[in-house]
Amino acid sequence: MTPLVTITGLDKSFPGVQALKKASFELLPGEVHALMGENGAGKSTLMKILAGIYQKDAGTIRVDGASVDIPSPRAAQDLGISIIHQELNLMNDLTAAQNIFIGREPKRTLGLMLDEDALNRDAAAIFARMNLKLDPRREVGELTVAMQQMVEIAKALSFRSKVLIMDEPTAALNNAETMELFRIIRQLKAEGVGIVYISHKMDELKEISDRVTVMRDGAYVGTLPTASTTMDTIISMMVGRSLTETKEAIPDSIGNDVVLEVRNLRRGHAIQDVSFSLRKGEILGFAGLMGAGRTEVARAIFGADPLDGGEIMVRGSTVAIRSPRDAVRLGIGYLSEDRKRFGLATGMDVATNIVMPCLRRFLSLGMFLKSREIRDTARSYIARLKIKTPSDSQEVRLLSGGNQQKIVIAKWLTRDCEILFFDEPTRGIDVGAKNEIYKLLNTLAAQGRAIVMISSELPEILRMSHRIAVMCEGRLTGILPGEGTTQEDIMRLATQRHSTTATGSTTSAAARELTQ
Amino acid sequence: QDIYIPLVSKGFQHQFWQAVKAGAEQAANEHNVRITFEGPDSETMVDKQIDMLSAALAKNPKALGFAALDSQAAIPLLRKAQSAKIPVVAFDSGVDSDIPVTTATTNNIAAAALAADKMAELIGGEGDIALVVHDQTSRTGIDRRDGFVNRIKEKHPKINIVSVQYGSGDHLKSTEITKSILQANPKLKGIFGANEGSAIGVVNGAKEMNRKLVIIGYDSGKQQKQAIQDGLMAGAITQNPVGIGYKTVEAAVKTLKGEKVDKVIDTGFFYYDKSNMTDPKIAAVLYD
Amino acid sequence: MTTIAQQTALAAGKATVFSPGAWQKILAFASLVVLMTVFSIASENFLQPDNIIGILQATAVNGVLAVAATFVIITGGIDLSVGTLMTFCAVIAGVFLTYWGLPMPVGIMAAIAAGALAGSVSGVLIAKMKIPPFIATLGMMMLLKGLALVISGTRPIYFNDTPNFPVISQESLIGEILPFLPIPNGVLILFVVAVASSIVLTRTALGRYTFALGSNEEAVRLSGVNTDFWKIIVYTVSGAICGIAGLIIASRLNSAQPALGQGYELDAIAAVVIGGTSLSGGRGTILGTIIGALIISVLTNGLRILSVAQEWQTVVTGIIIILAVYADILRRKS
Amino acid sequence: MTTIAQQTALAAGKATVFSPGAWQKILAFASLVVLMTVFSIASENFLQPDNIIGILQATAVNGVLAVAATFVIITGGIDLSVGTLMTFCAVIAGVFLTYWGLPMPVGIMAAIAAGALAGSVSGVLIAKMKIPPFIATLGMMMLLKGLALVISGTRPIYFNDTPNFPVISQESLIGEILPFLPIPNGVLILFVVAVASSIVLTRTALGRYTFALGSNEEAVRLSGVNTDFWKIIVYTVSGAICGIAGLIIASRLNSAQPALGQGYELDAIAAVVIGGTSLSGGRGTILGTIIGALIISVLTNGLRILSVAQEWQTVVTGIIIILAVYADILRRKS
Ligand SMILES: Nc1ncnc2c1ncn2[C@@H]1O[C@H](COP(=O)(O)OP(=O)(O)OP(=O)(O)O)[C@@H](O)[C@H]1O
Ligand SMILES: Nc1ncnc2c1ncn2[C@@H]1O[C@H](COP(=O)(O)OP(=O)(O)OP(=O)(O)O)[C@@H](O)[C@H]1O
Ligand SMILES: [Mg+2]
Ligand SMILES: [Mg+2]
Repeated sequence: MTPLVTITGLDKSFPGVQALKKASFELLPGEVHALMGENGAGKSTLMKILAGIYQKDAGTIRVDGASVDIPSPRAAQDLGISIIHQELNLMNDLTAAQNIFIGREPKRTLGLMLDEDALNRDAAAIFARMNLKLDPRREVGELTVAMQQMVEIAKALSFRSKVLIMDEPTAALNNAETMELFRIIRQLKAEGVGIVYISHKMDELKEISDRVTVMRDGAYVGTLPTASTTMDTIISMMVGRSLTETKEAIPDSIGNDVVLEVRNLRRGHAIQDVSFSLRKGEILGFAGLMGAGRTEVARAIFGADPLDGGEIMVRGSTVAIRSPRDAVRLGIGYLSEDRKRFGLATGMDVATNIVMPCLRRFLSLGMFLKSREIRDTARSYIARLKIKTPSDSQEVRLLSGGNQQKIVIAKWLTRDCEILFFDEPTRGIDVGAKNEIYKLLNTLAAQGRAIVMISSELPEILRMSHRIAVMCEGRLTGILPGEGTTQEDIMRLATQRHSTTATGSTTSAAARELTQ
Repeated sequence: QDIYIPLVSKGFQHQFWQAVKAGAEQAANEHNVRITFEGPDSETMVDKQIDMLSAALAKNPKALGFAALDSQAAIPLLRKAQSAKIPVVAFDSGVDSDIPVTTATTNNIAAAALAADKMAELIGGEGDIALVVHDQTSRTGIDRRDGFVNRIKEKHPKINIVSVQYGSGDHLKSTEITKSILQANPKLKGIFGANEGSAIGVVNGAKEMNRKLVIIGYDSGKQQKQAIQDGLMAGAITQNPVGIGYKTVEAAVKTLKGEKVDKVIDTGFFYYDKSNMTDPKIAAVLYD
Repeated sequence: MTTIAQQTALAAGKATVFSPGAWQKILAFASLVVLMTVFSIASENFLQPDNIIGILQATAVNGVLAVAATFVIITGGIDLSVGTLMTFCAVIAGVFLTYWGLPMPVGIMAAIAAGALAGSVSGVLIAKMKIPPFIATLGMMMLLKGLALVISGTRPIYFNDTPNFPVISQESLIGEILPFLPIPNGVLILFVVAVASSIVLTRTALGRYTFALGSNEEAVRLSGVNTDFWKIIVYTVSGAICGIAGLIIASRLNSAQPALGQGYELDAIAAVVIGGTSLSGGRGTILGTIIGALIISVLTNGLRILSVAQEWQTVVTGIIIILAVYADILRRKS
Repeated sequence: MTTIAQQTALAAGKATVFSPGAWQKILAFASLVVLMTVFSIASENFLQPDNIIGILQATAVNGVLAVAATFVIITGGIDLSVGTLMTFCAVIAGVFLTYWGLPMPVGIMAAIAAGALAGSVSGVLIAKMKIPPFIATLGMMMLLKGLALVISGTRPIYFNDTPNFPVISQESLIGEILPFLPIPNGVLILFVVAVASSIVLTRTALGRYTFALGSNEEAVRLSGVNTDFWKIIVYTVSGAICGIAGLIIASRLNSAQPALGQGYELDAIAAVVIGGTSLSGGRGTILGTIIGALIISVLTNGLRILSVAQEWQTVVTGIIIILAVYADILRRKS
């Protein structure tokens, strides 16, 4: 069988970084080939070269055995290669359907007028194939990150390519959508499409991939069949050593002071009567399906969005939080799930971003920046979180996705808040770094910080949480203990729909599918 | 030997200034000197004119022609010219200083007053009139407005000035202004347009509103002459822009030759209408 | 679920030219209605048919220029050259008709072609040479201003040899058919240009790419669309529309005035932004732009009719423009 | 690895005011050097000390306005009111000094305070009322233009009762100490304003927030920063700097000219953009702005010195501005 794609000896450097060093890769028809590596290993860069977005410095790319040049995204499309980007690349002001078919709009009337009906019909058909409930006429800017990701996937599917590159497609997705995606992947695979699958969620590998290629520092490490390889082997190939995963014993924090208490929080449909409390030294996991309202709750408490009603008490006294500034002053920090939009000034350098929430601390005479201290602080976090960057003055937009995420974390660590909301903190972060972040969270909790961790990865929730709050359709449907809770327990609460009043069978079916 | 005389004027694009330029060029040809002619885009740009004057002085001119937008602002540079022994000839409106050897000018105030008298005569000494002026703050704008308004107040008490509006000499803007004035004043008898663009705007506005009224313009130009010919405009004041330009250069050349020139060269102004337009004396001071 | 229905209604409103959604939008521009009401009460002369037609006619030039600017602004660009480009095209018409004595249709085509050409030059500077739109069009503004003066010999060009020329904007085709509605042709042209542009923006590929470019150019490029090409087309179309504005103003003044035009870009851009189009690109409507242009004309006309002193006119205009936009922001919030 | 060293050097250059990196940057603006060389060769009058001082003096007002606009543009905003605000402040100085006969320092403080106040009003409109900067400052431009006329009674106010007033921009403090360097005080003020602004932008919290607002305002807000407050401060500082420009121009003309000012915003913004500051915010330098302002002055002056016909001056200026920016784009690419 001729490989669909063969890449050999690919080099690529950016100012200050050699992203790829003699990288190679091979993709067969009808296979799902996982591409693994730490953050900044060069996975996205390799795939962007294949998709015509970057130009290679050296090396060869063969498609169907013939050596090719891929000077533009169009050229890649013509070769039958399409890509789902790691970072969302959508036109927010356009509708979902318009985004999917941009550049390939169906026409009518002498080929002049757009056929909007056909456009929406075609998009609806793709959504139907994906079992996705989404009006193709919705403006993309109004959708949640997860929905936007689904639109990206729909767009890639619409090309009907023979090579489909998926760069962390599930980073923003929940189990339900992930399962749906896998179903589609299997279908495509059966049609002979070759799929490159990049992910940092290790458990997905076993489930979906046939072979794994591991990269480290821009170079090729090896290719192995997934079925016959253990996770530990892959991880040690990635990070150059083996990692041990252990769930730490849950500390007894029942006697600790309550630092944050929320009562009857309300806002429209998104938040309905949410009450919970958070203790010193506790990690409270927030689980739920996509759109359950976890982000909304966090943003509302943080003062980013206005509230209709409810009471927030910090350290026992009722407080009015009208803006993020009020929240930060009360010692509350919030790491957004959408780093590009809400987390980072991507055009500014690493150091500036890291000290942004506490610039005040780095001022002399209340005005002048203490640049040396800023740089020292930034460097200490770069070292501590192993952020891969040429220097602290590199612009954040030039870093790999995972490293950008680490900068958001560093930002709030410098601020040293007593109450921290982590919204999908490990989104797009590699296994090694994930472990580091878990350790960090545990250390923070041990130091007496109170942490809310919103996550869509159930294993992560189960591993980290001292208690688990579950949301569904804007309501808090229950709080479970960290010890002894199973994925099924969580899913039961997460699907306790108000509207459909849980007709037992559908709920449990959904739960079964979601937990696998 | 090359004698270079820059003229720094108040404007450049308007037909009035183009006519001044033409006169200056004519004199330059006759006396075999080289001139340049420059002016800012609008008569409010006092500092831009100062920069032009400064650049003109940097070119080591033999003499200088200058129409000041604000005479005070230019005094330091004029002093510099004086100490470099560069004679300065003021033109259009004068420079309030004894530095210029002479001033080639017409009296805008008296000219506008003549327009006021003509207006009074044509509307029968009473009724509502209005003014469309090109600029609220520039010397020419103020002089023409005040010359007209004061004369009406002094000599024609039964005439009521209902509105004075400013249109930057922009034809289109002046048209719209005229239309709103006419709309607001159904009994309006006459409008004075204080420069070419304003006058044409008044004619256009009256035409578009289909209103008969006495229009008195200022300056000339093809369209204004046509309007007078067609009876749309009663008449207009003209200065002698070509003469101003000509006399400015001529005075500069004379001074350079050591000849004495009068302190003021009055280039005069005229009221022209259908009856005297073809009079050679008048035709000579009109431009297209 | 109700929200999806609402969304659909909204999307539908956006996609059609004068659907009920669009009418709702007109009403939504309360500022215009409020302004007109206030002026009608303050002066009986305001609501006269003559004056309303005068206001419409005064909107024609700025309206067409604003439509041209809308295209560019939706792509996230800006066009400072609309005013002087208009003048340049008027001068070109003058050269063809008066200096060379060619027939009127040739002059009209020449003016529009000159506009398209100049627009495409801006487009190439911006798309290919990556010069920021502000600078590229600032340069073009100066270039065209100078060229208009050079070509015309710094003299107005009159259209006396083309007796039909004033018909373009002054006479009334509608008035001939419906004598009680003597809307001048200039206004008719504005209407046609607006409707055509609205269709282009909402129903054609060009329109789609115009919005897409302003929304996320990189994403469009990564989708395999030739963004440079479409950007050039947008500027070309915008330039051609400026050519139409040049014809309207030349016909109205029965002359090409080479010195006029600078400063008109600000009014045009203001109309676009008052009409709700965002300067950062990606959203905007022609209907909004027209309403923006009308707000400016009504305001100017009303204050003049009330004989407010000119310096106060400026003050009041500044305040009302801010209030009008603020009212719109409040409305959209609620 | 060498590239990393370069990166660091560059970053260091960014952070210091006149470090070697900065000098490198001046040289990098080849356009200015090329322009000056060409003009020096073309005319012996160009490089005369008097003319160079004339160029610097012509840069003073636009340079200070451009510095004011730089602050706002780095936040991703735009300020159309700089020119009329300058005039407004000049008129305020006139009222204090001539109409009320107060001592000169009071007049100076009043002008700067008036600028800061007007700037803060723009800031509030933009930050609190969420009015787009284009509209807010367009409204302010008109408002201030009208107010300047109203307050002054549409007449220039002369400073004849304040004999020292011309000292502000005309005489030369440097020339008194170093007689061979008679740089007028206006230019000295520009230098001081530029250095101070550069320090504010690169070394203070205000500067950091200015850049951050332009880079991603929402992310800054979610970092707990009071973005509204800082935005208002930026506009206030910008307004105060316009007040300084007002004093320079009033002193140069020894009068407050109430009708002057409109159109100056375009020159100021052009200087900023030519200097490499992006209109979409987040990046820019004061040094670039000053070089941009110098390019404009040198070009204007050089073409005048060469006695190029005025209509052609406009054409050439347009072309060279585009080329200068293009050269800079090419340089940065390589
Ligand atoms: N445009 C760019 N300019 C400069 N450096 C870049 C650019 N794009 C990527 N890099 C650098 O190249 C390296 C590889 O980045 P890449 O995005 O390919 O990593 P990745 O393996 O996809 O990581 P992640 O898992 O975090 O997404 C990183 O060090 C990154 O900082
Ligand atoms: N920008 C937005 N515009 C409109 N609706 C929104 C927006 N953001 C969220 N929503 C809606 O608010 C509800 C809660 O969404 P939220 O993002 O808080 O969910 P979540 O539990 O954090 O899920 P996830 O982050 O996994 O998608 C959903 O119904 C979602 O559609
Ligand atoms: Mg990546
Ligand atoms: Mg969320």
